[in-house]
Amino acid sequence: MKARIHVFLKDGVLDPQGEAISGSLKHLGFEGVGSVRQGKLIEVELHTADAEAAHDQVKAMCDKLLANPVIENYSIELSA
Amino acid sequence: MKARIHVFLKDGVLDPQGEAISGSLKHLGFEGVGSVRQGKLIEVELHTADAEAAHDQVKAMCDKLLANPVIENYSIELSA
Amino acid sequence: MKTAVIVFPGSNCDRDAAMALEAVTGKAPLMVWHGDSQLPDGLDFIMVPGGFSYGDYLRSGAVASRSPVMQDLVKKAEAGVPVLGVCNGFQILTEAGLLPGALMRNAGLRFVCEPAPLTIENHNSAFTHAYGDRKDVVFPIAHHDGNFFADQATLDRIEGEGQVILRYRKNPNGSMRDIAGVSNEKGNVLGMMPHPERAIDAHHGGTDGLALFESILGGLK
Amino acid sequence: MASVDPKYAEGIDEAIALDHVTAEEYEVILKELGRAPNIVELGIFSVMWSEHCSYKSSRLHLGKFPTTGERVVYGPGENAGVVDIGDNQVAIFKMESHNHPSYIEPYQGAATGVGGILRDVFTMGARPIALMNALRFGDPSHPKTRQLVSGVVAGIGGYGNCVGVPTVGGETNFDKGYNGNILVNAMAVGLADRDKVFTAAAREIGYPVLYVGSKTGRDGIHGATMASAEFGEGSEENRPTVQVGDPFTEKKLIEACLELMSEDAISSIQDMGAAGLTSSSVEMASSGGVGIELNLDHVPQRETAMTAYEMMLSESQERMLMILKPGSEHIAERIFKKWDLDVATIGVTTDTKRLVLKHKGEVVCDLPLDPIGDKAPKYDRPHLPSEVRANIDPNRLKAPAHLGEALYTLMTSPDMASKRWIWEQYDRHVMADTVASSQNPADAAIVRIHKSDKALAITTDCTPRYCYADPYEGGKQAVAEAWRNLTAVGAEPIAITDCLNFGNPERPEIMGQFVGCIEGMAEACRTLNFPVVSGNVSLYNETDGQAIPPTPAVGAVGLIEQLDQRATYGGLEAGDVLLIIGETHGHLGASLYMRHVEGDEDGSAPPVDLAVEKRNGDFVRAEIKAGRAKIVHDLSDGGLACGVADMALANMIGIKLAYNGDLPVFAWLFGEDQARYLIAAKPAIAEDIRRNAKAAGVPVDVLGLAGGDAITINGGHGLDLIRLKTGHDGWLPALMAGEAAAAE
Ligand SMILES: Nc1ncnc2c1ncn2[C@@H]1O[C@H](COP(=O)(O)OP(=O)(O)O)[C@@H](O)[C@H]1O
Ligand SMILES: [Mg+2]
Repeated sequence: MKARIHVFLKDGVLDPQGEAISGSLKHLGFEGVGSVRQGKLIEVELHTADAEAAHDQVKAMCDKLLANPVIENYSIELSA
Repeated sequence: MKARIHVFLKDGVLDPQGEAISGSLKHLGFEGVGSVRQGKLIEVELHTADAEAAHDQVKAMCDKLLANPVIENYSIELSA
Repeated sequence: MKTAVIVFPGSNCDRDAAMALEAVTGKAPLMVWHGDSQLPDGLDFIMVPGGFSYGDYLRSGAVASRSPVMQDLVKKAEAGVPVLGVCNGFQILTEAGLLPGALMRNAGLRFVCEPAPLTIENHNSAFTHAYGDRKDVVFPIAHHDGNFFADQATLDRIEGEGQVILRYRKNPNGSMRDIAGVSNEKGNVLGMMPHPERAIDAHHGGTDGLALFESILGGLK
Repeated sequence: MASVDPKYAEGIDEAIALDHVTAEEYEVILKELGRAPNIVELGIFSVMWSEHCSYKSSRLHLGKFPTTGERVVYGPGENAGVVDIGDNQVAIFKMESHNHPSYIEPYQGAATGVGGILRDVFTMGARPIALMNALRFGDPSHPKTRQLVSGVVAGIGGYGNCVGVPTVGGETNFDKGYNGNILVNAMAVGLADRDKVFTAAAREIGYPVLYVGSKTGRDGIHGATMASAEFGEGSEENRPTVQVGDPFTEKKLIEACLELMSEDAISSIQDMGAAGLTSSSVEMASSGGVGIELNLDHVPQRETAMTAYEMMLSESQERMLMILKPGSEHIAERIFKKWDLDVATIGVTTDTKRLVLKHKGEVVCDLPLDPIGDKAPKYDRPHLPSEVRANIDPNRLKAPAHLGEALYTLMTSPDMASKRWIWEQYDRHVMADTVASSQNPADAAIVRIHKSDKALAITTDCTPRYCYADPYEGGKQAVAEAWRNLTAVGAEPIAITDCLNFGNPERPEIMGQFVGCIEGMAEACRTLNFPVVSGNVSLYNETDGQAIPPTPAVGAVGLIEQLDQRATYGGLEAGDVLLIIGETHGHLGASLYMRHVEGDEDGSAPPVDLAVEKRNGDFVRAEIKAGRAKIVHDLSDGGLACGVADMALANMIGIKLAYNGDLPVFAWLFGEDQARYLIAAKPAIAEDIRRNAKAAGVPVDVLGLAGGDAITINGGHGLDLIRLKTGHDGWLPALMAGEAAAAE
């Protein structure tokens, strides 16, 4: 299976990268652009077919390594 | 609307981050982990309700700024 | 006295740290490899040096903080052994949960290397008492991820407890409340982005870093 | 002859086209082999005979450089130059270009350039101790310039900062001539014990060949041939796979290699640079006169189903090839495993003088090595000398209304404005031995030799304006300025490395620039006893027929025996007397004054009288060593006035200049005459220096006095220092302000 993990800065944590992107989009002439947030996308290949087990394993990976709970939230998507 | 953009290194382009993460997951005792790739996730708020126009606009943003066509691919998801 | 410097793959201030410790104690520190699961017994001081452990991949300090030697370091720190983390060392100590907050990408999004004017906020700490009542020092900074973040409650708490040890006089990276260095509650663990080990010799352009090492190491003799 | 499976001979016609081998070169290959090469073999010939690897257009002329000297241990021919610095130590250094890749992908192109030059240095057993970078960008207002500046600078910093080698200095020019071809030249300097220098030549037979570092992927196949081709319409779309650098792996590779080098295990070693496995294996075997046989099945691979052709031509980064002493494989394995790096024995040296490659049980290449080197094309390309330009007579120019304003214009121009925005992104202090870097007012960077009182002085220099106006004088000037910059900090100049960046050598006028610059440089090297010990040539820096200005960048290293006998241009105090050493003739041709005030690039380049250069420099150095001259600055771009402004800004102390000679005052201020230095000292000491100069027959004059908060000229034309500082510091940040952080 494949796990797709989205890691985002929590609300209230300043995201200078997102702000810089939003600034340069405006600079490039894109209109109607609201806020921009930048996060991480991590794809992990897993040698298992059991979705539930996979989800638990990936959640543990996020808690132990992939996200920093002081500043980040994450979400997990699994696909075959 | 909201656009969610996934930016990934093209296949065949070295991803040292992904490799470091995969190594660390193994060290932490996670088993059955295959390759890991790290990419960017960018969320852009758009002041438009027209999905087609939004898609074109976001595609232009990716080509001009958000992705580096020499080494990266991207995909776009729109949501209301 | 027995001191140690932890070496991770990608550490690059380990030699500078060793030189500083040797200059102050007269004795070379032990260099401990990250893969070792135990630190030597009887250590009086542990330094986690700067650099780019694991290439700063994922988040700076994240991968290193999960390495075998860190488990033991956390135990020793909790038992009261003084620990100093500089730059990447600071990032590693926060990732390991020994220090509050997190270090994020600089607000200007660029790496910044410059001599940073700092104010010593707490003159009674184990790491600063040798400065007497001197407030202003200059240490070089050189980092990409030095933007200190913590939520307001945490910030208020660490300010109240005297855990904010150093503050920037001209904020170079967006750190909240200009924080450049913080300690744990007990005061035996200090993390700081500026490099005191690059300010111990006249050829560095200043020797303001000496008293920091003298504070912590002199107190141990 | 070993049998080669005929199926590998298919598609040769396409291969010729693909592989950039000319029809004549193909004939030579046929004749040497007595048969058609297969595609792997042809790929090997094509990269080995590319301009980048064979120096086919330049070899003939590079021979003109003096390359020996008392301190030279290894000159050109090794991975880097090696010079003796006493106490059983050597300095090892080289400069290299990464121009084409940096234009296509600025961050990774610049980053991998730094990685490559570091490998050239630690391959020889040196711990890298300093990095420098010489950058040339297009017109600041060109739409691509900002993004190129930000990407290149982030890439250089990203790599150098992470490996933990300080980037201590460099130079940055802007000129529309680089709009389509920027130049990214990086220099690395390392330190080794004299008896522990490693070389590449494989001399022993039956020794194991070891591959270490990163795995091989399909990165940058044909990078070497790309670097030898001109850009044209559409090449931006037709992008080759670019290499991605991994400084973290490089750092581990440095530590692991140095660790292995301290054991008695390595016979010879070579990094895999351009043309990766091909050039490293061919060069190691041919230079030692042996053969080499590799089994490509054992090459660590990052991707599946890689062909022999791809493996041999891949330019994946952070890889090394070494020949081990038999029986030491386990030592290497232990060390590389500890550092979590790939390590594999992939072959053996043989007595056949052939390169034999096996893949999946078949021989996929069996080539005699001698012809690859001996029969490599070497062209004597036609060259046309550049036209000599007339000198500019300052008396025919109109004096500017306000001299202070003219000075302001020059000091806030792209080439003169502060480059802080750039060097602030470089870690200049890691390793804790940096004594002077870009942040200090010194003409050369100064890096202490670890645990000693000695130091190396390092600089990079070239004035493309001069080289364009007059390649020969410009070539001389580049070397002379480097020598002068080392001298101005009190160092004894030792040797240089170079990066010769030019347009298309198939055009006689470009070849004329190339030959002119080399001959000028060689002349300066000879007179100044300043040999060339390493270097690099980058040709075809040309887009749609527009060539870059000739840019022979010089990187130079000198020795400071006693750190307290050095000079900078900080420490100025009010009341200090300013002296000028050397003669001022008001040479305005090809000057910054002409460019920015007259709006005209015309006129001849300032001539360099090498004997005068040597006499003046030797005098200044002696005064520094004697402890009299402590505040010294060389004069170059923008002449005396800009040198004075540099000194005033570095100390935020005004300077009052006085002149009542025969030249128009603006020519006196802004002329770019060579072989000149500024010295500031307390009045009594200044008087001693003046007397000594007179006695030594060295021209000397009193220029003025330090004090106040403005630069004034004959009591007027005041330029306020705070305003000057704001303009000088602010130009580059203002340019870059619109640039967003999308680079990463
Ligand atoms: N690309 C760069 N990287 C690092 N330092 C730079 C760069 N460009 C300019 N500098 C620094 O800016 C200062 C001024 O550069 P330059 O005007 O070229 O000096 P000089 O005329 O004395 O050779 C020097 O300290 C130089 O090292
Ligand atoms: Mg200079």
